[in-house]
Amino acid sequence: MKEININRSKKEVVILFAGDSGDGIQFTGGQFTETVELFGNDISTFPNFPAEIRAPIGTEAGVSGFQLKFGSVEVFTPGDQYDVLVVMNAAALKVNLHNLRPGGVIVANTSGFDSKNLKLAKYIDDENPLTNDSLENYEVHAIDISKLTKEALKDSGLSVKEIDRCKNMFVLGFIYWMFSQSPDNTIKFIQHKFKSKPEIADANIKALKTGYHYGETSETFTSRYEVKPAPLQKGKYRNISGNQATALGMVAAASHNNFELMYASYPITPASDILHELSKHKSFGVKTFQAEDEIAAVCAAIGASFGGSLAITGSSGPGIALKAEAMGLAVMLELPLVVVNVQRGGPSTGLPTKTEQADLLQMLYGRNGEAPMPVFAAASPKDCFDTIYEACRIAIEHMTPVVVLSDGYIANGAEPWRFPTSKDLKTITARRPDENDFLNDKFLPYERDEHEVRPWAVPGIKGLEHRLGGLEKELRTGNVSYNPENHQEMIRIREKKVNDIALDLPDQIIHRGNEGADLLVLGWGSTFGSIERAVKDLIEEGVSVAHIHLRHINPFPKNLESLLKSFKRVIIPEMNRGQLSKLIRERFLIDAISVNKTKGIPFSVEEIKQAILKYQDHVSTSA
Amino acid sequence: MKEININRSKKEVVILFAGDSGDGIQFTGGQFTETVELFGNDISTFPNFPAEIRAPIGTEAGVSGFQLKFGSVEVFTPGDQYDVLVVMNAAALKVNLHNLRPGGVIVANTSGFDSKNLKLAKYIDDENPLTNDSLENYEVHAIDISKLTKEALKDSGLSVKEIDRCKNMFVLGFIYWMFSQSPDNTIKFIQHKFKSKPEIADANIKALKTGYHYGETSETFTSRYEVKPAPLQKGKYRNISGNQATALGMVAAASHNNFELMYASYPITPASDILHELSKHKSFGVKTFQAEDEIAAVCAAIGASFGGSLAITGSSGPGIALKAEAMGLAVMLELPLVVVNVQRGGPSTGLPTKTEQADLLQMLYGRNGEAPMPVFAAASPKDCFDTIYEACRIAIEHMTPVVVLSDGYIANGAEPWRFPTSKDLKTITARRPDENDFLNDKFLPYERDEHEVRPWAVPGIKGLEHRLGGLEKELRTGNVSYNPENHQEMIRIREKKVNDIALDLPDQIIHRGNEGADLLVLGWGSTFGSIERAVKDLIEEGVSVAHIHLRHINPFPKNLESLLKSFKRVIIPEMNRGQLSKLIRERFLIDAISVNKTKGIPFSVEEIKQAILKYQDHVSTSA
Amino acid sequence: MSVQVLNPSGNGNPLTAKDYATDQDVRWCPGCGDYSILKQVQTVLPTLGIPKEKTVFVSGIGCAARYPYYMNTYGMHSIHGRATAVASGLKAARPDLDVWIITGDGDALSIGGNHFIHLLRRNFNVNVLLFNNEIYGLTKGQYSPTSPKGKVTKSMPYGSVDHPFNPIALALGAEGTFVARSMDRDPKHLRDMLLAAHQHKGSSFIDIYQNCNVFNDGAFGLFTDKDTKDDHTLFLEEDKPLVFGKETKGIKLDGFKPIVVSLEENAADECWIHDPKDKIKASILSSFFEYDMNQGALPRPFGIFYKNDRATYEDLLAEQIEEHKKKDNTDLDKLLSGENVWEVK
Amino acid sequence: MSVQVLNPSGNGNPLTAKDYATDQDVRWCPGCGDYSILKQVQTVLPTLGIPKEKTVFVSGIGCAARYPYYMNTYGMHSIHGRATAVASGLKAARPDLDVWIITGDGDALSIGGNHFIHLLRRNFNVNVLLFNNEIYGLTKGQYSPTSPKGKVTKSMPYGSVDHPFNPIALALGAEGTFVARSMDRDPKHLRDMLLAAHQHKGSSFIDIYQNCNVFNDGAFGLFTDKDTKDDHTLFLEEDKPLVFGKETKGIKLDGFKPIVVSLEENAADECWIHDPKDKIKASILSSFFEYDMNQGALPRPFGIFYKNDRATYEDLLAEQIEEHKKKDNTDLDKLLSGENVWEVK
Ligand SMILES: Cc1ncc(C[n+]2csc(CCOP(=O)(O)OP(=O)(O)O)c2C)c(N)n1
Ligand SMILES: Cc1ncc(C[n+]2csc(CCOP(=O)(O)OP(=O)(O)O)c2C)c(N)n1
Ligand code: SF4
Ligand code: SF4
Ligand SMILES: [Mg+2]
Ligand SMILES: [Mg+2]
Repeated sequence: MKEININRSKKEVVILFAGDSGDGIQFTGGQFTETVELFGNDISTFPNFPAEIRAPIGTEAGVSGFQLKFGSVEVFTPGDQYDVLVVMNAAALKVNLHNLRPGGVIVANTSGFDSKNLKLAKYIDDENPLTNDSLENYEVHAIDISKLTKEALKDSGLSVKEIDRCKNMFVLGFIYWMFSQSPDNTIKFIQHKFKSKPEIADANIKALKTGYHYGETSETFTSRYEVKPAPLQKGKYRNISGNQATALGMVAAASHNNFELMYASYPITPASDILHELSKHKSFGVKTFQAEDEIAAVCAAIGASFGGSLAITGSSGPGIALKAEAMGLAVMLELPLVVVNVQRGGPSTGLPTKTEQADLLQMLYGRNGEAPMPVFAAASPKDCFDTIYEACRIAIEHMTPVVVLSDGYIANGAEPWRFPTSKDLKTITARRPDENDFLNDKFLPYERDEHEVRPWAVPGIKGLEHRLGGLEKELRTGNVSYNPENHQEMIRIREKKVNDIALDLPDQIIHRGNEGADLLVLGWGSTFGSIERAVKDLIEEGVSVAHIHLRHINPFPKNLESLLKSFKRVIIPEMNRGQLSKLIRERFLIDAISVNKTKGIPFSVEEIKQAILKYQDHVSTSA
Repeated sequence: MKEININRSKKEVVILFAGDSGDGIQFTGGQFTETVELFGNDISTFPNFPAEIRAPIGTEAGVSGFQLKFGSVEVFTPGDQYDVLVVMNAAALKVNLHNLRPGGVIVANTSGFDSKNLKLAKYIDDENPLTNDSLENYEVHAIDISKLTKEALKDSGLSVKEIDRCKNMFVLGFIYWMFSQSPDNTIKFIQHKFKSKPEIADANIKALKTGYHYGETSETFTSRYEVKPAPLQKGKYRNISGNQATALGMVAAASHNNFELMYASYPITPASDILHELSKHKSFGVKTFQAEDEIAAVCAAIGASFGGSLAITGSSGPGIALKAEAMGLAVMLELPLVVVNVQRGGPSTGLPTKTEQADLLQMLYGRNGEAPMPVFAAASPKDCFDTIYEACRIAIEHMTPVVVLSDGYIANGAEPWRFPTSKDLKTITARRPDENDFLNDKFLPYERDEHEVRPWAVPGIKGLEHRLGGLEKELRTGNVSYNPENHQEMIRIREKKVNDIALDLPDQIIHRGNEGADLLVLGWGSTFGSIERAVKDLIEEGVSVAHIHLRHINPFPKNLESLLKSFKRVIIPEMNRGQLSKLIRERFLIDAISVNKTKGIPFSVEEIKQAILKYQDHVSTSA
Repeated sequence: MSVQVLNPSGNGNPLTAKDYATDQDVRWCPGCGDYSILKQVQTVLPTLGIPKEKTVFVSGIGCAARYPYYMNTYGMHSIHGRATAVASGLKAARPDLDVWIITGDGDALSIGGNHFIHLLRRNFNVNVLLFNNEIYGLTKGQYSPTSPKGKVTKSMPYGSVDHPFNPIALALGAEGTFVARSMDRDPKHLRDMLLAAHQHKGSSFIDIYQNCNVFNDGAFGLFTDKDTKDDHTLFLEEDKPLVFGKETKGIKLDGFKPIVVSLEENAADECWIHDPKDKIKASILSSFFEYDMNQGALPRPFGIFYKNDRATYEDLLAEQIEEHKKKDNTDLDKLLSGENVWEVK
Repeated sequence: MSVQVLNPSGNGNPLTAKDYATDQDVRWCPGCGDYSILKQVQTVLPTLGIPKEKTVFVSGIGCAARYPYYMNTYGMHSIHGRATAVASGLKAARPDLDVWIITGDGDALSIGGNHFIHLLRRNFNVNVLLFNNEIYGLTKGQYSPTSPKGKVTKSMPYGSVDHPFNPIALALGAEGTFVARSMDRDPKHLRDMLLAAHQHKGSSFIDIYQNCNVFNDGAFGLFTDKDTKDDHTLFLEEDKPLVFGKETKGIKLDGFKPIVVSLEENAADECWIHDPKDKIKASILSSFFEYDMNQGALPRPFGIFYKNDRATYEDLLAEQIEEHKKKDNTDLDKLLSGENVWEVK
């Protein structure tokens, strides 16, 4: 047997598993993720589904992908370019090759490159890229995976179709071998999953081992890698996606603080999984309401909030647009409500399965009249948990609707999460009516505390009967009032109430780098990973740059202005045409520079680096 | 008969007619308006209805008012303070007295001040303000109008109720006398209106004349005024309200350019009158569609636009919020559409019968994704005509949805209008498909001209069959495209298309004052009159101030930046919390100062003057 | 219904209609039919044995929708057309509350049509009072989805071209489980209907004819004017024959076609006997609407057209939750950790 | 309908189904029932004598709603639930066009329920094809308003608690003038229904059972599987008796209650004879839905439940305009000047 060296120099590896939607790609990626997590790598993952439910097999439209980066260092994004590209058919190669780094490894299933598949993938003249010179800059491992799997399982007693479904396990075994990972975790998983179908379990395990052994025994391979565990913070970890984290954050906020949770929603990509996740947790008393549309969903949530529940509604851009009128009502009613927007490519129906950050101004301003709402944004999959938890706290403690922004990238992406225990969770305390909220024995539903928070009086309690509504309300009593002075004062109060929330939120931190650096990269939302990584690398290279990432966009953190003004120059990368940028320029009159990308895909680390270097250059030459 | 001097020194007079909703106040005001218009005064009027349909008679909530200012000079607003306050009952006095200038005239119907009315108006201890000293700073004419009218008509054969209804004519006659106006126009009008009921006509005319003669013969009066005709531009005039002008502008745009007009709307205050007005003009082929809600309305308009109509939808804030999603669709489809928002007090249901300008950012940003739309705003009732006409032109010639902002103040307010003839109207030319819009005989619905305008291909034409939709479209073909580069390019194009409209619009003018003045008052929408008047007065007093008023808020006029930067300081009065101000600050990094009022009522000239003087002071002391 | 039947006033004195009135001035036009409906509800509520604080009125926007401000219970004046949606969420969250929805013909059937039909199919245990004046009152007189075709209003000055909804037929088509009609001018009948609606467990819908004396005065004159009402109204009572016209006339079915017969020639008990459980007969009754004067007019039925029992949404949801609370994980820490945990030491 | 019947291809050659296909790849899942519906429409259209350029397909959002992209006519893929509203405006503006609405059970009955019922009452002359797969396909498998209660889906993993709509009953309750049902798996029947819908002047609604083989495979198996379909489907034909089960069984009415009778013991012509003009009978047919296996199952009717003529909205509107064009001012300058002009000289 040939001697194979194990290369231990790699700190990070990016792999893309790609194939047809039916090829079990998501499962394969998920298993690999679990294994390296258990091993102790840091990891970031991003699944990429086709836009169609089930596009024709073998076509470019039908390609499904699972991208992951794992490393012995902190991992911030699923990676810009792949080190390893695993393709189950020709279309998968065609669609993804451009992102493979020069010299990268291709693992290809040759039976996915027969003439039928080549035609479906629209290769010119059906020419096979595996056999011409087009891939000479890469390290290509063309393996007839289908055939080898068939061979291995010929005595399994399974049907041809069933056997073919095992080929992803062959690939997984092979990749485990390549990265010096043990297949044991997956074997355990398979045994558990197919408990009742032992012949299927056996076949899958056999395919897995065959793939693993193929690496060991085959003569073709020269490189094998080992990526050491990352020095992660001590503690217990699990893997979590953004939508899952969002759902769990809601359950935690409700369950830990004895509120009933009501999530009212109408399905929409990429927000639906929040509804799906929550609907499983009936045992926590979670009520989910699949409404007839988004308007009904937000209104039902308002009704539930009036009834005393922690009420949340979620959607994506087009659905959020429909909620605008009712969100204005919630502002007027001053009831707790959380509105989650998992953003996707727009405008209109746009690119439903792609990501974007172009709904920020919609969330701030997309309502009639002066209707201020706090707006928070999650920075990564696991950050969704903290962000939604905090949003629930602010909604309840400040009696206000709150917006939480996520997007398709972090909603579907996943990463290891050092999950909290219930003891780590902040307590959320509603402002209940007290004796100061009465005048001559009459309850004053719009009496306020020093931060303008009114009491939450829930039906069922005697003596607190009161009426809410969307017409302008009289100070303190909440009765209808057409009085001009009263209206002006109420507008002022609603504004101050939201602004005062800044006092209940932490100061803004600098995520990386130092105050006073030449250049600040200011970000929000899902650009966190790319910016963090780019800034980290460039600081290491000696560039004077820093990274601040905003969770709190309305109100801004109290210390933001002074922080911002300490930098020579501010650039703001956003997956939109410069929305946060507008807010910063307007508020602080800083000539912040907007760096835009609106391609439905996240910024690469490289793109952020280039932007930094470009503007850093300006600063140094102008200095 | 006592000699009465006619005072000819008054250049402007403000009158408020006020009484119960059933007192014929609007009619009285309308007749006075017509008469002084015919006489040659300039005038501005504003009706003020109670919030309830028909609040209890005699109560404050039931007071209806008609305010007007007429003058021998150019009149910009209905006035801040009344010179003359006509009140038919106690509640009308109670509600309106605070706005009567010191020394002003009160004409009161004493039978509206009996104990029942005093109680309903909640006068403390039912004390009659006409008989105690509380009005000693005013010139009070307490007349038992009801009784005098009854007397005059006792032989008319009319019922008591019918006779009582004539008392507004007595008042009108009296006020005609007071301002040296002839009652002839009203007499003609009455004769025409009650053609079929001569006894009613006679009674009204008699009451009118009695009121007029009462002025002449009664001993009580010392002052009589004559306000000379204003040196208005030569030409033919009519009176017009904002909503009427908006409706007529639509009919003109359609009819003059051979489009079919389709107005789809759902009733809402204060926009409904546009629907009402248009629904009368069936003879112009106008199709109105009272939809089941605002979503259906905008969607029906989009359907009609696809079908080749000039399609318009209108609403007010809450209804506009509901249209957001479909407006995004219109952006994607690139079809002509005009969306009119007659703003009212918000947020939520807010103050439906009051005015505000707080939907500006909603119109700019209240949609998911990057969905730019041109936004125009009308400055006065008559300006609604030009603004909507221009919006229709831009929508059609640039294939884009366009927003027009009006508000409750100008929608219901009226002024004389030197109306255009059809010859004065600009021609509107649609970009129809031509031979350059084909590729290999296939029609390219998203082929563009140099300003990114695509062709408007209307169903029914052979060879132009094509499909539109809300998913991102491929360049030129308009097919669905998930391609990242294509998406970014389409976003860029949609933005440029809107920005390029600036090239098709006039440069911004300075309405009053000169470039380079110390202070610029920058306004938009219905604040025009107050600002114009305040700036005019202060320039005459030697203050270095100028007025620029924006109709085009997106895109901004090409020369706006250079204009703005010529002033030492910019203040922006708005009936909101600083929305245009945000846009100006962000775009030009100018430290523009926002002057806010959010009381549901317009700025007074005085308030604008004070703001000017305050900031002018800053400029001069800091200079 | 899981409403707790407590001593409502809490101190031994029964509540009265007055206890349900607020200190706010009622601001409907003098003479408006809304006053009577307000009064009947205030009269009925104290008899239900539901504590005042457990009662909630939810409305949309319109003249009618001002209603909650006049009820000294919990209440919400929401946004146009959405009262049914707000109430759905409230009732799902709080099955213990007694929830009443106040809506107008525009509010419920124009902008709110979708939530209305979905509420009925889901069968939340709430009561929907539709103040049907066949006009938009609050916005000053446009036609509504119940205005008859040809109706002249501000928004169609030459007459509407919209064929109206038949609210009863729509509610039946939308799987409503309690469908009734009443009117402002018959206080006793209205009170009976309110009571029956409240007793029904599920979504109870009452189409209440209400006179808007400002913008649509006399729309229901045929059914309320002394001269005409006897011949044009038919009061449905369970197990009773369909008779009207001061018991001079009755309704029989000729196949599926209802015909008017004289009770001089026919015995009352040969007439159609009302069975509110029969949905098909309810359909026929709902279609009396379509027989106009020219086609051998039929009287307008008032009362309970249809009523049947079906599980409510909130009960089914609560049951599911109870069931899973018993058998699934209820430990938050377990939920947070999930199934696949690893530890970094 | 004022559609011009021209020689559709304009050059003497009749159009074929192929002329109606676009160059876009059809992207439904392999095996999806949508393919069959697409094909039947493409087969029927060339026979209608309507020029291709006068035909417009308008859809909302959903798998079904991708439809217009595959039809080489004018078309619009609008937004979720609003196709009916878009089509209303289009048809009001352009009565000359032949307008087809493509929608799904979520699109038409969930988010779009309101526009759907208003379209029917207004009776625009359009054809509504509801691709009813009793599931949300595009968003990957949540239950829809036509999913049966208890249905297990991603959004209700322990079973839905929503009572579903009966689309036929809802359409009847909403004043629909043409209400029919068909299915993807019976091409001939579907073509017949498409033709009949097109011929009907007014809003024609076809509830088309469509198999979503990915998220709800076999939902209509009872009506399409060889073994069961004969006993569970009933094809309605005008003036023909209701017979099924390979002519072994028939339906009779026992009062208002439909019962199944054996044709060995009963003559076919003693069975209920189908009369699509009878709305009450249509109601009874629509309620066959409710008789489940346990209650003496009734077969599911396919065909035209109800059909009647009523003026269309667009015609009434156009008439009003024509009338006023004849008698009122049509001079723009007169309109601009109004009645009260004064001159400043
Ligand atoms: C979103 C929205 N659209 C429109 C309106 C305006 N509006 C208020 S009430 C109403 C209709 C009222 O009619 P109805 O529901 O019959 O109630 P009524 O006033 O007759 O009691 C309308 C159109 C609104 N408030 N909000
Ligand atoms: C405003 C809005 N809400 C939600 C969605 C997401 N969405 C797209 S299609 C769909 C439902 C599809 O179901 P159906 O109409 O039955 O069509 P099918 O896919 O089954 O053909 C939903 C919820 C959307 N596109 N827009
Ligand atoms: S407008 Fe009509 S419905 Fe409204 S309060 Fe007045 S009378 Fe009643
Ligand atoms: S998901 Fe279902 S309805 Fe959609 S294309 Fe696939 S099979 Fe057809
Ligand atoms: Mg009404
Ligand atoms: Mg479906």
